[in-house]
Amino acid sequence: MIKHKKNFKLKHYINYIGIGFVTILFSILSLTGNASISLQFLLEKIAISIILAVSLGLVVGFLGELSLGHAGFMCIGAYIGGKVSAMLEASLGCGISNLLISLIVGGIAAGICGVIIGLPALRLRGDYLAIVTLAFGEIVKTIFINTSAESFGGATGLSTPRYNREFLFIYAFIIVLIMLFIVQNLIRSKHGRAITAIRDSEIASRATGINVTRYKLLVFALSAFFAGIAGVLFSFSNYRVQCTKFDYNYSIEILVMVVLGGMGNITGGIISSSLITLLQVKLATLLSGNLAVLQNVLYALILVLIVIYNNAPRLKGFREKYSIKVLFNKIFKKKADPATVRDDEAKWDRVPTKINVDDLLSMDLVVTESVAKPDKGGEHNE
Amino acid sequence: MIDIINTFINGLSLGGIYAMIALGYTMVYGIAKMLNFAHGDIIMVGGYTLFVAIGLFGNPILAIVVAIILCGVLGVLMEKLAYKPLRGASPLAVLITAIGVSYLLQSLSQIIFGAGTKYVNMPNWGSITLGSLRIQVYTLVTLIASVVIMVALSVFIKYSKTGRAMIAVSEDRAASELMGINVNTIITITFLIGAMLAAVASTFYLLKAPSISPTFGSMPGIKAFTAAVIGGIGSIPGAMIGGILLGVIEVFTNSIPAIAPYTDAIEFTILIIILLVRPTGLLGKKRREKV
Amino acid sequence: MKKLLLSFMFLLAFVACFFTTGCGKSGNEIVIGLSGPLTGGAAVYGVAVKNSAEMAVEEINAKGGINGYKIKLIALDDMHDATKVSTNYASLMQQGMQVSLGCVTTKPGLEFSELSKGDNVFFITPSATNDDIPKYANGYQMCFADTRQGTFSAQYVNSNLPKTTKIGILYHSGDDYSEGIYRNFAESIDKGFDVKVASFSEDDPTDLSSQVQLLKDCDFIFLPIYYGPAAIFMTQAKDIIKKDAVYFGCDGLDGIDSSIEGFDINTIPQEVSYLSHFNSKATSGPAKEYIDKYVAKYGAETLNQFGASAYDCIYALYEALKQAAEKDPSSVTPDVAASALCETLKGIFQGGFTFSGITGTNIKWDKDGYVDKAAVKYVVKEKNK
Amino acid sequence: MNNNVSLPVLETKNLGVSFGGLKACSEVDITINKKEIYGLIGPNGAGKTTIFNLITGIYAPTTGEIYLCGEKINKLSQETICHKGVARTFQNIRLFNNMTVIRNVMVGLHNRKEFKCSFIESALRFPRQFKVEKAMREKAKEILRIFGLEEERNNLACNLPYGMQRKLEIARALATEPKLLLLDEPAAGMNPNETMELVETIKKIRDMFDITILLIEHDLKFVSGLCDRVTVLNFGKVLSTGTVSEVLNDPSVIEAYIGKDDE
Repeated sequence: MIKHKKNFKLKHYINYIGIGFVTILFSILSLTGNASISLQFLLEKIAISIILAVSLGLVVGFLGELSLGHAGFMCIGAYIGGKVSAMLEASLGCGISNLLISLIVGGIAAGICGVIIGLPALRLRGDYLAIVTLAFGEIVKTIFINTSAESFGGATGLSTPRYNREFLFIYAFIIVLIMLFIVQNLIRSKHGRAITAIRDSEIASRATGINVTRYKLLVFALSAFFAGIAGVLFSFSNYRVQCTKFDYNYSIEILVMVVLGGMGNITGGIISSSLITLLQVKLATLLSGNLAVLQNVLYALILVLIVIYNNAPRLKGFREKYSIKVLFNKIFKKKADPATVRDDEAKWDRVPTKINVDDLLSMDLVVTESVAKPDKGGEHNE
Repeated sequence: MIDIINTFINGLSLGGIYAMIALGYTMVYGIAKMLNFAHGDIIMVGGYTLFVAIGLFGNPILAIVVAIILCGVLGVLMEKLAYKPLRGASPLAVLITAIGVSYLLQSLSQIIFGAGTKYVNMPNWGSITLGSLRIQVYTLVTLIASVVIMVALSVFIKYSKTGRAMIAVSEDRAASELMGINVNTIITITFLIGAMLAAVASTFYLLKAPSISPTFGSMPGIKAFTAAVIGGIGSIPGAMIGGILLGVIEVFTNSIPAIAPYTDAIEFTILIIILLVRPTGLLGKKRREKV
Repeated sequence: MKKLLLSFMFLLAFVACFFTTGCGKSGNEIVIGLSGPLTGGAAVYGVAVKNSAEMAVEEINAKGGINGYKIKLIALDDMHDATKVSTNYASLMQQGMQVSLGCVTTKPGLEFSELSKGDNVFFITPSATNDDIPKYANGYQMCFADTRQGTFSAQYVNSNLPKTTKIGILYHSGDDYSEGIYRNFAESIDKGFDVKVASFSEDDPTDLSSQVQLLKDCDFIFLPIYYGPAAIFMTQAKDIIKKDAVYFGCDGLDGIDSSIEGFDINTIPQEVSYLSHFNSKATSGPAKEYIDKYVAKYGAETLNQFGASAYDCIYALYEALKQAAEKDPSSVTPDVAASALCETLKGIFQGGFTFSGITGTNIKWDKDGYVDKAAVKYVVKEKNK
Repeated sequence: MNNNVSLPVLETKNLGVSFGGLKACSEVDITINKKEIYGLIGPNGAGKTTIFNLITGIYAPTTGEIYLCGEKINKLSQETICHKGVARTFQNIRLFNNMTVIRNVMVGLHNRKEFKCSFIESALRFPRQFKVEKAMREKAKEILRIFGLEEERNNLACNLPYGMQRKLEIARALATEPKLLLLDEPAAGMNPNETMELVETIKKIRDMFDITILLIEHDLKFVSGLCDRVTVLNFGKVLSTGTVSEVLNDPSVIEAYIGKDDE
């Protein structure tokens, strides 16, 4: 890898550096006994959110399919992984080996379900797929809630061992790093290119020889696998896995993180998932007593305002004048030329956020028959 | 046998309500090209309005009218304030805003009305007996009213100028704009109708089970969305069929104790099966991408 | 660009958050922590508990507090979501929680009982009824545990009803409280009864007509559910279920006549009764005083046994701490660690401590932390003649 | 021209497809030999694009067979047909708009044997990943150079002018190493200069890559300057086949196509 050193760009490694810095900083704080419990809990949650947001980002941002059932995969991971860890607790205790085995089993179980839910994705698009994923999540939830108390705990949830909180968040962040390594390399490679090509035009990618079936299943499986991993971490960070948590509202919450971070933008996903988690925890712990009702109002208002500010076509001029990027460029005297994406290699982790309206949410391609339609710019016969 | 008929009638009336909400979803979807996740919460607002209005006026009919108007206004306001600024932006951005609006409505209603359940004193019409068959009057009313509303809506869309403009906008927004249709007005009208239908649905809900809480609308919202998709989202007769199908299935699974806890799972499994067989729903247009 | 913008906005919020958390433990108050659903679907229970606890704390502070120290109650919102408990708990600990009311609802409560075990924080929950809540030595319940409610109800049925009675049960599947009671009830009633079971799975059911159809021939209908769904069931069943049937519930049914604004129990022709520790229609005694105070302060809408139980929890803690302070004043101060206070309180609760409040008199706790008090059958409404 | 005795690159026999009751095309027999540039002309709605869709596997034919170098391909998936050596462009351009020019071409290179790199190797960043990536980039630049697009390689595809987008689409198709290249109205929307340039480019790539080309075009000047043979379609049926001048003198063609041409 030495020969690539000349191409070293900070941008390539910003995610690793950021997460790595956070991990090391807080690990030191925690191991020297300076991290408060709430900080440790918060970091666990943030790590889980990051894994969820990045893995859902694979499906929504890179493959361009809308999934509203991500919590369902997490649920499977949490239950299967939690069950495994509970069974292993007697022989292995709640240590690193237990954690690893549970992570792998839970992740694979969720990954298999990812393939199963990826199958309809081959036939369905847009909202139809969205509702199937939503339905999948609800089905998983209903099945687990009705299990017997001995198998998966039923209504009161599955009792799982909790990992030592001083270490769990460190492992969680290491998993985040591993996941980023895999996801970013994949997206950067020819396979990632194929996936984004499918998003941009499925028909053209088929015609170019891309095996769309394979890649769709792959992305669904990988995304579900990581969601399952997040679920297993969740089971280790709670004493009980209760499936009421994994309803469609939670899936939507993950989707919010992905969308606010910018579709197909891994760094954005990491930032928005951390900040949303932080915001929620802070709102819940700060607004005690009678003020608690305000937290949802605040959260909802922040959400709506950010989305409108970031996306409203009318505010475009304003955004271009006053956004932080412009400010940043002014300070560092960088030229910003939106037409040219300079240095293709540097942009591997970020594909533009605009996904065609019809590709993602609707299927407007009303076609009567396959006969040719009037030429674009050609001669006009009749 | 009598039980089965009874259950079936109950299912039809629940289905009628689902259909009415699904109509709102499907129209907004077809015309504004967005999933209005806050639609379920309009039902909730309608419920609270009825609660307040019945308390104020005592007259249920007047209260229903007030609720319909208020929900219509809310629908339009929602569209103007939260969705219109995003016209032309990515539909996912609009989806997120809709979710935000939904949270906002829920928490505002908790602030205003408190967390507790409210009970709306809807008129009780009792039941009628046909042989050994006993049917609640509200069931019949719901059934008949929903059929009437659906027919009226279909006629409106098919024959009125506005209705045809709606079809045009849903087929091709840019082209209809060029043809002189005011797309903004059409979208506003769509939201108005959708919200008013939600208010009607809320009335029927309350006739059935007269209690409301801030989260009252979320599950019916999701169920109606499911119904709209089963029928083929964007299709008005599809929403009706989807709604009624879902209602009947729900009531039947609930009436068999062994599978009742799995009601949601069964409904959603049926949805998945239907979509796998017919990828665009029962009555959705089969679309082939043009190459 | 978007992400930077976004991060900027969030960072502002973030920084603001950190500035305001800096408060930590302030001054000389004994801190009682509580986590409950103050928003969302289960908010009515959390709000009732928070209001009542607040009311009790204010009264105690007006009387001069405990051992000369005022009490401070911190109630955080967990939205009935167990995953929010860990951060809430940590935040409470940071704010100096010394003793706790635990969680209002069971699901978060289970998480709370595990978390508090590590730090040995004493808690007495007003309303988390699951049997596992007082699993560890530091956990106590003021309400009846699920199994007990189920068996009490079954005993009542076994000893009071003729074997020819057709029994119906409507429970909320997927809800730990309802399922817990239902299972114990179903196991404990005599085999001779003809039992029909119906269930619903939504938290806020909107239509129970098929369940009504299923249970329409029953004479005695057991409703181990909360009053919200129960009111819907009763309304829908009004003309279908026999007029002389009996609806019988557990403490969740308490509030059916008072807490639903607009609902008139007298429009229901059947008899409605429940087994509980608190009667929200009490016409005399301390319960009546509590009801009057509560209604005057917060309105009747959130008046239910959850609140009453929370009110008693605070007073029980007050009495216990007072006893402890009499023995050793230095053991009850704002500086005492939660763990030390827990040992003190455990000593008192296990040492023959009895308490009389609005949810019962001579309340005792057994060695497992389960409450021992009388369950009384309250008839909310007699059947129409 | 027909002195090559080896198998024809493309042969369709009695090819037809109907949608519902509508016959989009029927009884189409076309034979294209190696290194031929073959034109498909006909009025709008004649079924030209439908034939492209049939060859590339987007539609399954109702009747008839398609052979590619003697191998039957009409039951295969689009991807497999592409792997067998058929690449195409689209009438309404379908580029990967959110990707840069060079990446569009690199997607075309995806399935080439020399750029094989498994999923695991990519995800875990094995050395081969870098080697392959670099080689792909070089190869893509090489292809872009032929079309004069090398300078634009880091632009987003959607930001290119129309003519360049058409060229890029051809470049992407070429990158898949096809035996047969299908061009759907490659000159549509181009000015006369660009069109002449395109004629040269197409001839150049035919010789350079040793491929056979089948194209749809309306511009008869373009067709006569480029195509060795043409087939005229009308209402989904073959009217006439032969060299351009032969076909243009066919009375049925004059009546059906040229006679109605408003130009």
